[in-house]
Amino acid sequence: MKPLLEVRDLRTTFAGNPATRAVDGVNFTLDVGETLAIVGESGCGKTVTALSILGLIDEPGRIEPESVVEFGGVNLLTLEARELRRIRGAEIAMVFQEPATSLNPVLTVETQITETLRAHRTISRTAARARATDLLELVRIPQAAERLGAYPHELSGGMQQRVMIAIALSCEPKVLIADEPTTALDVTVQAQILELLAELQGRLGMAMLLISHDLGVVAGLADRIAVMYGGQIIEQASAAAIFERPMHPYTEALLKAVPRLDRPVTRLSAIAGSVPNAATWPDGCRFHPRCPHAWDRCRTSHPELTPTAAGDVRCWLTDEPHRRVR
Amino acid sequence: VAERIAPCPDDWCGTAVIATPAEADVLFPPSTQGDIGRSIIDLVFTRLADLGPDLNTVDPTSFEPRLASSWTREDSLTIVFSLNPSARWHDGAPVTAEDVAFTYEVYRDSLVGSPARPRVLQIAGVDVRDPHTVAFRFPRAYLEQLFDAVYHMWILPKHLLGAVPRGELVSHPFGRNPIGAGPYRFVRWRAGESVELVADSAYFLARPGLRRVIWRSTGGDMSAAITQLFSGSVDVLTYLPPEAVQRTETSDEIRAIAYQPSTFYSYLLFNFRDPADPTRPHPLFADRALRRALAVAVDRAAAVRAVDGADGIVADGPVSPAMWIYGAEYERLPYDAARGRRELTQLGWRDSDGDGVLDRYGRRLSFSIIVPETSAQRRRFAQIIQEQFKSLGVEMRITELDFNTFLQRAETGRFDVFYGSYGGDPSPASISEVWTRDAIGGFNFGSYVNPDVDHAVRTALDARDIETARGRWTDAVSLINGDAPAIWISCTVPKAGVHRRFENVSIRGDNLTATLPLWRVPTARRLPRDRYDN
Amino acid sequence: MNGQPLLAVDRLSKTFRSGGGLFGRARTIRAVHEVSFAIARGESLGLVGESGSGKTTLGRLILRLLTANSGTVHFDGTDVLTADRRTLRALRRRMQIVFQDSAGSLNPRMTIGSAVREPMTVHRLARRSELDTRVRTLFGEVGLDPILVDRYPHELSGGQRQRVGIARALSVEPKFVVLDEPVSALDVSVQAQVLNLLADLRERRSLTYLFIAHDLAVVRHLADRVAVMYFGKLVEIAPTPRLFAAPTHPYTTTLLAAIPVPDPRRARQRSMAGEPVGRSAGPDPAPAEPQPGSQPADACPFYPRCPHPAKDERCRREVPLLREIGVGRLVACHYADPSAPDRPPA
Amino acid sequence: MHRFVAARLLQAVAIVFLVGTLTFLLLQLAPGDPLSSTSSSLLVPRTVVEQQRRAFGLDRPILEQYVRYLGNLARGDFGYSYREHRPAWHAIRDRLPNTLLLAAAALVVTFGLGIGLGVAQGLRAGSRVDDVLSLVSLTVYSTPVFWLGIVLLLLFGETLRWLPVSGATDPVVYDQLSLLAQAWDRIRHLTLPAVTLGAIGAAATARFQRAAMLDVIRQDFIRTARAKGLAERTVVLRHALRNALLPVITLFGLAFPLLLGGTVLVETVFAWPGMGKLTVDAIHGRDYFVVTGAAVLAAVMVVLGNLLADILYRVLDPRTREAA
Amino acid sequence: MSRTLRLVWQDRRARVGLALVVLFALLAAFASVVASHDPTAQLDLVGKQYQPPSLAHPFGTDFYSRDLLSRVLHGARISLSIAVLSVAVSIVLGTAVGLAAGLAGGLVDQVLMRGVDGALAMPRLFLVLVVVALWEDIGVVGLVLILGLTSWFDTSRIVRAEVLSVKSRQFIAAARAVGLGLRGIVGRHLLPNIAGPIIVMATLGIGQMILLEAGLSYLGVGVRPPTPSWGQIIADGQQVLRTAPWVALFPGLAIVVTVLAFSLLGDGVRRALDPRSQ
Ligand SMILES: Nc1ncnc2c1ncn2[C@@H]1O[C@H](COP(=O)(O)OP(=O)(O)OP(=O)(O)O)[C@@H](O)[C@H]1O
Ligand SMILES: Nc1ncnc2c1ncn2[C@@H]1O[C@H](COP(=O)(O)OP(=O)(O)OP(=O)(O)O)[C@@H](O)[C@H]1O
Ligand SMILES: [Mg+2]
Ligand SMILES: [Mg+2]
Repeated sequence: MKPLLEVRDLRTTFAGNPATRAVDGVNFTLDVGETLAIVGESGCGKTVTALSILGLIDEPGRIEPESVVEFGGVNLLTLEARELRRIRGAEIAMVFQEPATSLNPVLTVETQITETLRAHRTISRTAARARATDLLELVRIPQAAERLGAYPHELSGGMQQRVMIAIALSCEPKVLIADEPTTALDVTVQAQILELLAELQGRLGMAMLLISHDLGVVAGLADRIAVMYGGQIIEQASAAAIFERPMHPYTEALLKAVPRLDRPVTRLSAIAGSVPNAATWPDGCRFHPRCPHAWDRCRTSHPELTPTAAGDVRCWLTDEPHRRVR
Repeated sequence: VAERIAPCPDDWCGTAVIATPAEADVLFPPSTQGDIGRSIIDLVFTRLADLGPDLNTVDPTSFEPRLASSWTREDSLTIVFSLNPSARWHDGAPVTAEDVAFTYEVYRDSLVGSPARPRVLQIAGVDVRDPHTVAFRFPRAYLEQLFDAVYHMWILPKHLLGAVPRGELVSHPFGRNPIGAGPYRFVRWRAGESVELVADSAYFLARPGLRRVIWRSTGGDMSAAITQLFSGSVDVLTYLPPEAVQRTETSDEIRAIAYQPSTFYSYLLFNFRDPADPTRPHPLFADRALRRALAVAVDRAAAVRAVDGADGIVADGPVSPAMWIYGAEYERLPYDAARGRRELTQLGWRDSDGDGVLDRYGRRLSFSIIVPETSAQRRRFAQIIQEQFKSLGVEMRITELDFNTFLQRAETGRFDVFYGSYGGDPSPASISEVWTRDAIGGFNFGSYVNPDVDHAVRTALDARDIETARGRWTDAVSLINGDAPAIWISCTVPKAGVHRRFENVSIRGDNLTATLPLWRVPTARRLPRDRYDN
Repeated sequence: MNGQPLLAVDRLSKTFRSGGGLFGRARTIRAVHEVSFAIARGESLGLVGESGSGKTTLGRLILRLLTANSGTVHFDGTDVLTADRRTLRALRRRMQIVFQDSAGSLNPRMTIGSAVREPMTVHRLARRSELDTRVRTLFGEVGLDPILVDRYPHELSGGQRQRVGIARALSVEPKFVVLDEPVSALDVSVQAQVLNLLADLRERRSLTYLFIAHDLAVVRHLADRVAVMYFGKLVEIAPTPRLFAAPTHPYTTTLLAAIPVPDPRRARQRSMAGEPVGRSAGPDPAPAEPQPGSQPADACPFYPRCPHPAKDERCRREVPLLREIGVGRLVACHYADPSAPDRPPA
Repeated sequence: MHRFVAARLLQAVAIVFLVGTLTFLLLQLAPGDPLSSTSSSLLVPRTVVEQQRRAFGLDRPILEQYVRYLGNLARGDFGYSYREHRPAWHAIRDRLPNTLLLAAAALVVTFGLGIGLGVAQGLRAGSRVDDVLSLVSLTVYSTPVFWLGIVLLLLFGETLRWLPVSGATDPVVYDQLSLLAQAWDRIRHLTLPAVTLGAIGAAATARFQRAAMLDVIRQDFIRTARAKGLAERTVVLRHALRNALLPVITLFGLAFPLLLGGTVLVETVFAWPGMGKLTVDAIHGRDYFVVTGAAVLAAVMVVLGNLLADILYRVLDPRTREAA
Repeated sequence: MSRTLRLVWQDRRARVGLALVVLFALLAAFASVVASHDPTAQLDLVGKQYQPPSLAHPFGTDFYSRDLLSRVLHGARISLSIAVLSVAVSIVLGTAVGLAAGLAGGLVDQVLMRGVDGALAMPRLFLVLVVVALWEDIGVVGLVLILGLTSWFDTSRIVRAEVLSVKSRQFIAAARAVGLGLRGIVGRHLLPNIAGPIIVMATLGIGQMILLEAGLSYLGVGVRPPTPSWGQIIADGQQVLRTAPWVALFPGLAIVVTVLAFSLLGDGVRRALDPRSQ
C-alpha cells in the first residue's frame, strides 16, 4: 500500500553567508493512522521539516526543487498556491510549538476556529459556531460555548494549546503535524495534552507527525521514531527498538544524557561539545566531533542512511561494528 | 456645481477685494488701532469733516464736509457745526447733535481709553445747540482747532450705545457688528478671514462707486499676498515692496498707486542716556560731535535706493511729506563719508588694536540697534547701514525684536539706537510729541533735550497765523537736525497695488480708504465678481 | 562548623502589585506566601514547582534582590533583610546566584571576560595584575576555553553562556549559591554537562545550593532534599529519595506522575493503568495553571485540581499548614497519610 | 472600560490644568504684559495703559492673578482678549471649527495615505517599489512643512491655478452660493493645506506602518493562518492588518501634537483662519489669554486624541481590555 | 559598539546618510575656507542685488547683494551647531530625567511622568514659539538652550521605558547580586544598554531640530540676522520667491538633504541595533 504521506529528499536552505542548510535530505513516510515522532536537539531542523511539508517556508528560505512531498499521489511542493491552500488545514493540519504566539491575539477563539471551517467547507455561520463548540468539547475545554467568545490571552497556556488542537482538528485532517506541542507548558499540563492527542488520534484515526526534542514525550505516543541531527535523519526505527537498542551513537548518548526518575544514576553521561551551527556542518559525519567512536572515515566521508534489520541508521559503525569503543 | 448668484442690478456695481496681512482688532472707532481696522472704520463711520487730499491741517478751506454740512468760527475759542439733516445711521435713525456730544464724551472717557484721548482733551467741551447744531469749545486759541475737532473722532450712534456702561463699550458686540453713518454698511466679519461691506445706497452724500468692499486676510506672508494680487484673486494689496512695484510696470492688470502725501518717516534714534543706568549720559551718544559724524557718514541715498527703489525719498528731518511744513528751508546734514571719517579721527577714534573697530580710551565704537522684526523695510535698512558703518570702523550690532518687546525696550530706554518710524499724523504738532522735554516718558525715547527746541515748538504750537507757525517750525526742525539726535532715513511714499480696472483711483496718505468711495469700475471692464450683489 | 543551618528562612512573604497607574486599580499577586525552611551547610536543597509558583521570587528574596514584605532570612546567623549596605556587600560575596536565562543574565555589551572579572573588582579580591590569571583559572574550572574571554555573550552557545554565569558566581568564592533553573533552557545533551559540572563544583568547593527547577528528574540529581512549591507556598519538603519513593502531597504525586519517561513500554503501561495524570478523566474543572484571586483565600490552593480521594469541604474552608509527618518530612495537606508505606516509583 | 475612561478623563483634566499653569507661568516670566501691546504705529499713551492695567487687574500680585485665572479656567472662562476686545474664548471659538476641519482632513490624509502606503510597502518589503516609496516618504518627512506648503502653493495655486491659495472660503461669492457649491468651495480651499499638513504625517505613518506590517508578518500566528489554508487576502486583512494597526494607533495619539504644531505653520502659509494662525498672532501681539486659551485647548485636543487612541487600542486589542 | 558601526557601514542607505552628514559637517567646519565671500558682506548693493546663479555666485545673491553660496555654507555651521547642541542638551536632560524616573519608580516616577505628559500635551512648536517669541533677543546660545529645554520630554519617556525594560533583565540582577552599587550598575550595565535607542533618538532628533529651527525662522522668531541660518535665509527668500526663487531654494534643499541624511543614518543605526534585523 502506498503511504499516506511520503517525504523524499527534502532539502530546505536559508539564504545567507554562508547559506544555512537547515534540512538536508530528509526522507520518511507516514501511513494512515500511524504516529511518527521526529526527535532531535534544538536547531536540528525539525520545525523546518514540518513547515516544508506544508510549503510554509518564507523568505529567505527555499525548498530545493528536487524535494518531494507526496500526499495522496501529488507533490505538494509543485502545487499551485490555490490547490495547496485546499490541502492546508483541511487534509494536513498543524499544531505549533508556542500556543501563546501562534494564536492571533486580537481575534476570538470562535473566529479562529470557524475561519478554518469556512475556508474549506461550505457551512453557515451558525453551523460553524455549533461545530466550534463541539470541537472545544472534544478537546475538553469546559463551558465550551462560553469560551468561544474568549480571546487567547484570557486562556491558560494549556487551554490555548487545546484551542490550537481544536483548530487543527476542525476539518478532520488525515495528517496532524504537532510541532513540539508541549514544550511551552508545565509538566502536568504537558501530560494532559499528550494524552489528549493520543486519544484523539485513536478516535479520529488520523496519522500524526509528532515533533519533540524530548524522548520522554514521544515514548508513549510514537509508533516509529526518527532521530534528527544536523538537518538529517540519523536513525529511524520503531519506538521500542530505538529505546531498547539504539544503533547510532548519538541516539545512544541522548538516551543516557537524560536524567531519569526510573533509573537513578549518580552521574549523567554527557555528550561533549554542543550542537553545531546549521550553516557550518562539519565535513564527514556531522556528529563526528562529538562522537566517542569517531575515526578517520567519519571525519572525511559522509554516511548514508542505511537500512538494517532493526531500522535505518546513518553511521559507519554499521559497516565496521568493531570500531565501537567499549 | 450650481451657483446661486444675484446679479448686481444697476450701474453702481463693482467689488474691491483688499488683501491685508493681518486682520482688524475691533471695529469700535475710539479703540481701533491698526491701519486695517481704521480703513474699515473710515467707510462704515464718518467724521464731521475730513481733510482734503493734500492733508493740510491748518487751512480751513481745504477741509471737506461730511456729517457737518458747514461750520463757522464763532470766536477764537468756538467752532459751530451744522449737521447735514439727511444724514442717517444704517439702521435708519437720523444723525443728531446728541450723537456728536456723545461721541466726544466717549473719546475723552478714561474708561474707554481711546488712543486719541490726549488729542480730544484739547477740546474743552461740546455743546448741543439744537438737534442739528453743535458747538466745540477750546481752552486756547491755536491754528489746528478745526483739525482737532474733526479729525480724531468718527461719530458714534448714541441711540445704540448710550445705555452701555462706558467700561464695557470696548468689548461690546457692537465692535464686531458696527452700525455707522458712513458710505458703506457692515455686512459680516468672518474671524481671521474676511470683513465685508456693502455700499449704503441711501448714503446722504455722493453715492459710493463700488458696491462691495471685502478685506481678505492673506496672512503675514508677503509673497503669498503678492501672488494673490497678480493672480487676480484680490484687487488691492495695501503695501507693495519695491520688487513688486517693478513688476506692476509690465503688468496688464495691476498698477502701483502711491499713498499721497506720505505721512511717514523713519529714523535711527540715539539714546542720550546710558541704557544700563538712565541717570548717566550715554557713553557714546551724549557726544553731539560723534552723533553728527555718524549722521553725515551714512549714505542714506544709496540705502534708500536699494530698499525703496528708484523713487525712494531720503527723510530730511522729523517731518513727513504730508506735513504742510515739509520741504521748508530748515537745515539738513549732508552726506559726506569722508567728512564723517575725518571727524571721527579728530574726535580721537582710531583702530588702535587692529580689530577693524575704532576705539578711544579703550572703549570700542560699538553699539547695538533694536529693530522690529515685523518691518521688512527697517530690517533691510539696518543691515545696509550696518555694513556702511562697518567700513568706517563702527560696529553696529542688530537686535531684531518682536514688536512689543521692541516698544517696551524703547519706552524703558534700554537701547543704544532705536530704529523708529513715525507716522499717521499729518500735523507738525506731532514734533512736540517726540522731540521735546515734555515728551520724555512719552515718545521721546532717547531723552533728547534742547531748551531752544522746546521754546521754538511751544511758540509754533501757539502761533495764530500760518507764516509765524511755519517760521517757528522751521527753526525747531533746524535745531533738531543740527543736534542729530537721530539719523533720518526714509520718507519714501509707500505704494499699494490696485487692479487696473478701477477708475478714479487715488489713495490718501493717512488712510487707504479715505478716497475709496470715489473708485469705480467702468461697465465694460467689470469682472464676474463685480456683478455679484449681496 | 556548628549545627546551626547556613540559611534559615522564616515566614517569608512577597506580594506584587501589577497594573494600575495613578488612578487605576492594582491587582496584588501573592508570589511567595509565608515560606519557611532551612538549609544546612553543604546541603543542596531542590526547589520544584510549576511555572509561576514563586520559585524565582523566593530565590531573589533570599539574596535580597527583591524586598520582602515580611519574614526573615538569616545567612550564617546574619539577618540578610535588615543588613546595612556594608554588611550586605559582604554577604553578597558569600551568597551568589546563577540564572535560568543564560542569555539574559549576561550584559550583551560586555565581554564574558569582564563579566567574570567584574565581581572581583567590586570586592577588590585580586590585584589588577592577577585578575587575568584568576579569570583564566575560573574559566578552566567551569570548562570554558580561556581563549573565549574576549567574546561577547551572543557569540557563545547556551551551554557556554551558562558556564560563564557559573564562573561569575564562583569568582567571589561564595559559600552558598542559588541556582535558578540553571539548565532548563539548555538542550538535553548540554544539560547533562552542566549538571555534572554543578555536582563537581559542589564537591570541590563544598558549596551549599538552593537548586531551583521545574523538572523533578533534574532536581533528583543534585538535591539532598526537595521542597515542592505550589502557588506561593511550600506544600512538601522531604529528603530526595523518600520524596521520590513516597510522595505524600497530592500535588507532588501529580507532578511525579506527569513526568514523561523515555521508555515506551513503561509509558504505555502507565497511561493504561489510568494513573492520575493531572485530571485525565473528564474536562478540566479549572484552568490548569493557578490563577491568582480565582478562589477563596482560605481554601487549600490546590483544592480545584486535587485528585486526592479524601478531598472534602475542609479543604475548601481551611488552609492546610506545613506539618511534620516524619523525619525531615513536612507536608501541607489535611489528608496526607504519614504512615503510608514508601512505594516504589511507577 | 468605563472606569478606565473616567480615570483617564480625570488625568486629562489634571494635564489640562498643568498646561494652563505652564503657559501662564511662561507668560508671566516673559518680559512685558498684554498692555505693552499695540499693533500699529499709533501709540497708546502711557496713562491710558496704566488705567487699563488696573481695570484688568494686571497690577495685582502674580499669585492672585494666577488663582483668578485658574478659577476662571475651571468655570470655562478663558479670560479676555486684549486685541480683539472680547472674551478670549470667542476669538478661539471663531477659529476652532476651521482648525478642526483642517486637522481632520489632514488626519484623513495622514492615516489614509500613510496606512495604505505602509501596508503596500510592508507586503513588498525589499522590492524596488518599496525602496522608491521609502525614499520618497523619507524625503517628504525631511522637508520643512512650510517649505512643502510653499512648493505646493506655487505649483498648484500659482502656476497651474487649479486651487485657491489662501483662506478657507472665497469671501467674494461664498455667501451667495448654494449649499452644495459652498461645500465645494470649502473643499477646494481645504485641499492644499490639508495635503501639506497631512503629507508629512503620511510619510511618518507609512514608515511606521511598514515596520509594523513587517513585524506582524513574521509572527507565528500568521504562519498559523497560512497553515489553516486561508486565502492570502484573509491572512493580510484579518490577521496581519488588525495587528499591524495597533502600533499605528499609538501614532494616532502622538499625531495630535505634531498636527497642531504643523497647523501653526500651514495656517500661516495658506492664511487659513484657524487657531494656529490666531496663536501666532496672539503671541506676537501679547494677547495673553488667547495664548493660554489656545494652549489649553490644544492640550485638550492632544489629551482627547490620546484618549481616543487608547480607547481605540483597547477596542482593537483585547489584551489591554480590563477583565471586567 | 564596533559591531554596530560595522553593521551601519554595511547598510547602503546608512552609508549614504553618513557620507552626507560627514560632508555637511566638514563644509560647516571649513565654511570660511570653502566659501569665497564673507557671508555678511554686501558686495554691491545697487549692482548685485538678486543676481541669479552664475559662475561667480553659484547660488546667486540676495537682496543685500550677499553671496548665497557663502551664506548657505556658513548657514550649515549655524544650523548644524544649533541642532547638534540643542539635541545634546535635550538628550542629556531627557536621559537624566528618564533615568531618575525609571530607577526611582513610585511617586518620583509618577510626578515626573505626569509633568512630561503635560509638557507633551502642548505641541512642541507651540511651546518653543511661546518661549522664543516672548523672550527678547535671546541670541544663538539662548536659542540652543530653549530648543534643548523644550524637547527632552519624549526622550525622557523613551529612556524611562528602556530603563524599565533593561532594569528587569537578569544581568542587572546579576550585577546587584555580585555587590555592584547603583553607580556601577547605571554606568556599566544600564547606560551601555540603552545607548542604542539614545543614539538613534539623537541622530533623528538633529534632523527634526533643523526642521524646527527652520520653522521658527519662517515664523520670524529664530536666529536673528545677519547671522545666516538656513531657516533665516529661507525666511529672507520667502519674500521674493517668484522673482528670485534661488534665495529660498538652495537653503531649502540643504535642509531637505541634511535632514534626509540624518534620517538615513538614524534608521541605519536603528536597524543595526535591532536584533531582529540581523
Ligand atoms: N527563517 C530562518 N532563517 C534562517 N535560518 C533559519 C530560519 N528558520 C530556521 N533556521 C535555521 O534552520 C535550522 C533548523 O531550525 P529548526 O527551527 O527547524 O530547528 P528545530 O529542530 O525546530 O529546533 P527547536 O527545537 O529549537 O525548535 C536552525 O539552525 C535555524 O537557525
Ligand atoms: N516584578 C513582578 N511584578 C509583578 N508580578 C510578578 C513579578 N515577578 C513575579 N511576579 C509574579 O509572581 C508570581 C511568581 O513568579 P516567579 O517568577 O517567582 O515564578 P517561578 O516559579 O519562578 O516561575 P517560572 O518557572 O516560570 O520561572 C507569578 O505569578 C508572577 O507573575
Ligand atoms: Mg522547532
Ligand atoms: Mg522562575
